[in-house]
Amino acid sequence: MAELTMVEAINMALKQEMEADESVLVLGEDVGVDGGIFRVTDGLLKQFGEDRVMDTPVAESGIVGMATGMAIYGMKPVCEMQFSGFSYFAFHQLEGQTSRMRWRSRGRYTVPLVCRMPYGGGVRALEHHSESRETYFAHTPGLKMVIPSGPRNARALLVSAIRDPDPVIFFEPKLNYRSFREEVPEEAETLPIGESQVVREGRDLTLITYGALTQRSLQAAEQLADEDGVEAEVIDLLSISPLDDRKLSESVQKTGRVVIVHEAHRSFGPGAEIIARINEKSFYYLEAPVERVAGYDVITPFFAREQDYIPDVSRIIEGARRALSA
Amino acid sequence: MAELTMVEAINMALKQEMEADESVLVLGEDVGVDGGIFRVTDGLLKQFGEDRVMDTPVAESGIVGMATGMAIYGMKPVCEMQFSGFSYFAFHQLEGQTSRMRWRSRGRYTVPLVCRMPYGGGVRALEHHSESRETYFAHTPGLKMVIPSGPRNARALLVSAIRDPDPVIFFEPKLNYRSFREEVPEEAETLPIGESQVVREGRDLTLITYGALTQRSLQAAEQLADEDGVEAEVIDLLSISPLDDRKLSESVQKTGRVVIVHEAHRSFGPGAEIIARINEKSFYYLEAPVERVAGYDVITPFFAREQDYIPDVSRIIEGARRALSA
Amino acid sequence: MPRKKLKPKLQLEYLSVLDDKGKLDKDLEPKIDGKTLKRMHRVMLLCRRFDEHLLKWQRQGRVGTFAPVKGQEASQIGSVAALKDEDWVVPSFRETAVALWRGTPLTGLILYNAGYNEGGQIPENQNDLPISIPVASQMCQAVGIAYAMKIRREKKVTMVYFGDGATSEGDFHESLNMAQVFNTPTVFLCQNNHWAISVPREQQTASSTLAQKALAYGMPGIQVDGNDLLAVYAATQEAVERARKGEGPTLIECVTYRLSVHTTADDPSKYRSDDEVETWMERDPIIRMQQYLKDKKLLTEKQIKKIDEEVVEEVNKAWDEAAEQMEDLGDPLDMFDHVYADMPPYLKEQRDALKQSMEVRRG
Amino acid sequence: MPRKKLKPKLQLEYLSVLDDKGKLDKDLEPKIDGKTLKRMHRVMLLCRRFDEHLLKWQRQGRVGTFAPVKGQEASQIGSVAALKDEDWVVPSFRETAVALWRGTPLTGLILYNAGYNEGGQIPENQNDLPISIPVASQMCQAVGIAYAMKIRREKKVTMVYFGDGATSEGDFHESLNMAQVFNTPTVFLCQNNHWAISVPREQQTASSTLAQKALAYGMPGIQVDGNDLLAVYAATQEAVERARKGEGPTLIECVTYRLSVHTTADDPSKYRSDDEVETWMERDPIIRMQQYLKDKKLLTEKQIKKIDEEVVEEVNKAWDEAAEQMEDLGDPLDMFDHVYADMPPYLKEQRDALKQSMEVRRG
Ligand SMILES: Cc1ncc(C[n+]2csc(CCOP(=O)(O)OP(=O)(O)O)c2C)c(N)n1
Ligand SMILES: Cc1ncc(C[n+]2csc(CCOP(=O)(O)OP(=O)(O)O)c2C)c(N)n1
Ligand SMILES: [Mg+2]
Ligand SMILES: [Mg+2]
Repeated sequence: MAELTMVEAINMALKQEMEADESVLVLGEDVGVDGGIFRVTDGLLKQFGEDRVMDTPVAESGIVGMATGMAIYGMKPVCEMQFSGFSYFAFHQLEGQTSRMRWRSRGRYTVPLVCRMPYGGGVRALEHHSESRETYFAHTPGLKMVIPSGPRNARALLVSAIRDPDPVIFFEPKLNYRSFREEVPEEAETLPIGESQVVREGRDLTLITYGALTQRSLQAAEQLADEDGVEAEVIDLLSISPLDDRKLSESVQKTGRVVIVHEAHRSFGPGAEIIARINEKSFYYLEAPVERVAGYDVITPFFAREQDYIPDVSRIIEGARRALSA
Repeated sequence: MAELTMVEAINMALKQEMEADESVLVLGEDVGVDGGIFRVTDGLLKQFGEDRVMDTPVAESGIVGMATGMAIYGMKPVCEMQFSGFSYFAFHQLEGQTSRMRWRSRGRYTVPLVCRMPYGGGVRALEHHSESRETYFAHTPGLKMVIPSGPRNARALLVSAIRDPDPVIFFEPKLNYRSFREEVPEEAETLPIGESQVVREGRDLTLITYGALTQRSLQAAEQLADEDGVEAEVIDLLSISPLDDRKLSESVQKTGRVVIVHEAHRSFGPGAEIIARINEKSFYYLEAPVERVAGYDVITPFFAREQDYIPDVSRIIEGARRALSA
Repeated sequence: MPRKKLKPKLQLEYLSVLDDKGKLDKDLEPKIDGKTLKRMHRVMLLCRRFDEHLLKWQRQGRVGTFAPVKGQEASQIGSVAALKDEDWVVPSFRETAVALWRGTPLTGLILYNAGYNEGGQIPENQNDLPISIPVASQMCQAVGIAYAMKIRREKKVTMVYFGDGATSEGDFHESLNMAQVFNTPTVFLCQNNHWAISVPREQQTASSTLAQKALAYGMPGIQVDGNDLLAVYAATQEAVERARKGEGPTLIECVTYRLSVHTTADDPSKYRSDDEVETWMERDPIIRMQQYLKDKKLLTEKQIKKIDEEVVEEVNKAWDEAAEQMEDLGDPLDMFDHVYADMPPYLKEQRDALKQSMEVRRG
Repeated sequence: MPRKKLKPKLQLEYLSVLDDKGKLDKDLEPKIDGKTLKRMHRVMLLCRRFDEHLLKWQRQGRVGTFAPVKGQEASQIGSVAALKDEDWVVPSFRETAVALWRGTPLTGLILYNAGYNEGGQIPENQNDLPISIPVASQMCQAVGIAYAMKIRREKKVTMVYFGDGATSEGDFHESLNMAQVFNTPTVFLCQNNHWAISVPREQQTASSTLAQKALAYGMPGIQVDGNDLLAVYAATQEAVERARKGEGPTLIECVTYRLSVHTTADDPSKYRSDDEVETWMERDPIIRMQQYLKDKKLLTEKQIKKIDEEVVEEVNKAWDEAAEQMEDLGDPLDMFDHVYADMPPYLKEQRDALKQSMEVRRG
């Protein structure tokens, strides 16, 4: 098995799915000749030609709208928003057309597209390049919303997303694009959309997280074990919507204490829904208020201050200690 | 005092603020000659002329973007999205420009605009005309998001919104546009943005709601009093963001049982954040899981089925009974 | 060299074939066989009568808000008739005549307007997208569909309908630009009916024609008399053939007029004069078409009358059928269908909760 | 009458004053006094040297990603110089030369690029909006500002900058359409630098010029040699005067070239040839400008050399100052400032929590 970065793993998923299925194609700004500004689509134009690897004008609504049309016609387009911060130019397409076509046509037309976009901070980028606004999509019926945390699950989730009969918003944690490598098997793996994973078992506390912060949460868990003798269970959500609340319940009912960790703004963020589900399904098991360790409700700061915006290991540990001591 | 419908009360707020302050102006599709498709802006063109009452092309992004520019220049534009379902065409403006200009310019430029839009169902309208997606805006730092529930507070909140130095998203419950009248004083009243109101006192249960469902929640409370001998406190949020969690805490700490009622989709909706705040601030007072009586996570149905989508009095009562018996 | 007028290559024309009175310019008459002409006329009339009935039913509270076609029948039928069945149609929200031409049953349209989204379902083998309400946003879907046709080498065409108001939206721009950049077989059919609700065409945009907007994309544009079925047909036919041959998209502006309300929620007396409407009444596309058919000896006054009676009967029958269907519809639990291919667990739970609550209520 | 070519009123021109070698077309030479010409040249050179230093600092990890101006100095200075101080400028993300002309201190620009949004703050009395990154979305702000100027009868002008890529966004379209409909004093200044990251101008849109897009809105359009400071100035000056007189907006396309990387995150060797870059190097707007100044006897080679040394010194001094300022910046608690006029309670709580956690960490 090859040791790949997340960029390479996603590239592999695209390449293999395009090889396996003629109806898969890729479109977006700079995804062709340039191979994507993060090189995620590198080499695809050369292998598959410009019919299937389209360098588009700078027009997000047009990109998503065209992809939606192609999908209606039976293609499986994978479109890229250069940064999630620019996907709002296409928000009315996603909300008003992409997410609704199956329902509006009562199943006559479906929209098996994937809308990929790098999200999140930590790479010293400019304004609008570091946001984490998965809530917008998770709150939109008809869309699915997934976020991998490492090369291997990125590849597997993307394969699932491409094969999924419904539109999937696919957030890529750009902080993890090249930060570590993982073995990724050559044969196509999939991961069921809507299922989370326990990535560390524990009995004292549940850390719920996803994306770039899964690594940090795991580090925090190790440190808690070392320093506090506390065994934290870590859940990597993978899917924000559908949210795997059964997996959450199992863990919470075991530990009774929960910390949610995300980069997204705290208020009205994914953590709120997770708390609501825990409230609904595991209320009587909770021994302390659920803690949110999240981005603040401010405009995501420029990079000189962003390390204080994004939850780091010590903030996670602080949150855990609060949950444990409450 | 005149007995006004909500449409008339909002019209009054606009008229009086325009009379009092030359920098207030109104723009949107059909807001001029036609007086707005709901007649909210009726008569304004005649009184204030076309410089200040602008019939625009069908271009939501342009409308919000222009309004943002005017606001930067010192005007106080009140722009209308014909239905909240079309505001997503302007979402990138609201997210990327309107909400950020104060911060980006570090206070040099401010955006004192109001973006009005009718929201919610119940008027037998077409697709896209009945949504309730306040979450999108509430999750966006830099925006405020308010929703009145009756003629008098609609007028007062709109006056506050116009005078507010920051951009305010102003949702108008179209179901209540003409469904009842209230006395509205001639002199301009304001209501502080960010403060909720207890509209019915009670000790057994807290019903948290806003907008069109405030009426229904009050009815449910009466019925609960009659049938179950239960006294429900009803809180009308008025502001979704900033969320008045102190008022919520006070009530919850008294009653220990909570039902949240909203039209918005359940998952990742406003109810989730309310639960999260209660979890954080009143966890130890809660005697039962917080109940959500909300719109389902489906595409808002056409009008033949919408009465089953929007929480009605009996669904609210069912939720209350669950909260009481848990 | 230094200061000069730029003369970008313009392909921009105006076309009219039948004059206001239905009189023909023989040289320009498109070849359409008699059977097709008669079908065109029949669907135009059916649509007109259906409109009238919907209006009446709406006033009686039997259906909800809808958008009448009255006055735009030639723009719709003249254009859609230039397509083959295998071509695709992407409508906006006012294309009732188009839908009827393509095969949508009246009952479906009635159900749709009565608030049942079952009515929006397109019959199998009819390649039309459902009604799309957010102005201009359907246009990029059409470009995407056409692109897929193109790379599959299928020689099909996608036609997309929109209004004068739609030309102001960003999606109009992105769609036309991308259609030309990718040379897709798309026909952009703009019904300039002079009004976007209360905003007149002149306030919508300051360009003297809408057709000239094509130049911004290096696309051919043509303006036609949209109340002249033959002109609309001829222009569309050309555009469709160009698209089919791989020569790319065209923007067609049909200059027509909305004779009725914007929707039933609208009161046009707030913003336009009866005089203006009267002037356009005189250019009624159906009357012009009938004159042409009579001149061509394809139909007599008596036959027209008979057709008129037939279509009214058809409409009334459709109501009865639809009303019957409605009795079996409206199960609230259906709202959970078709959100996703497979219902995720949280939706199942919500559905079960509603089901249970319905059972409790029924007692 | 029936089938005819449409000839919409076109006001579409091309203008060039200095040729590739800096040789002047006397008839077209705009009147600019010597002092202003020398300032123009100085700021162009300052911007060029600043670019080079930023690039170096970026490679050293001292600043973050930024977008160099190299090659576009004439488009920026030729246009902005036609404005008065009281006019407003709405930039995109590549307008460093514009910012320097208007008075933004180098230190501010350095801070901005080092990740401190304090650097984005515009000095009081300088009527520029801050850098705007989402492509084309700043354009409607400019129309709104211009509209406010118009209804206040102020005789001011708003100029908005954007690139060739930006012309594909819906916001470009909505902005130009609304500007013309409301006849606002807006000058739309497009720097067609041939590339939108890796996408060449010809793949961005199929129209033969960008200037012709103005026709879609009934707006005058002009294409100029964007490496020719005098042509840019002359065209802009006219557009500004028209706007100031209440005659409405203009679209100006400056045909120029991005000689450097898109941003420091970009590798142009992936998508364009050195030859192409070489060709454009020969049309370097600064060299052409210097030739003109020398021909006019306004500057000698020696003086130019001296200025070059001065600006480099200025840039280095600015770095030292900025570095000093940075030491006092970066308090994480500042991120809570300027979100709202008054900090709402929930934000105060979050700020307090961060403060406390910082104190705990410091021990
Ligand atoms: C994005 C969006 N904005 C606003 C509306 C409300 N609206 C419905 S129709 C209409 C006017 C459309 O005018 P036009 O494109 O000329 O079509 P017509 O109604 O004349 O057929 C408006 C503003 C909408 N449906 N979608
Ligand atoms: C809405 C949006 N989409 C994508 C991007 C990413 N992006 C930054 S610059 C750029 C290309 C812009 O090209 P152009 O308008 O020609 O300006 P130039 O960079 O050449 O100055 C893109 C796609 C963005 N900033 N905003
Ligand atoms: Mg119209
Ligand atoms: Mg460019």
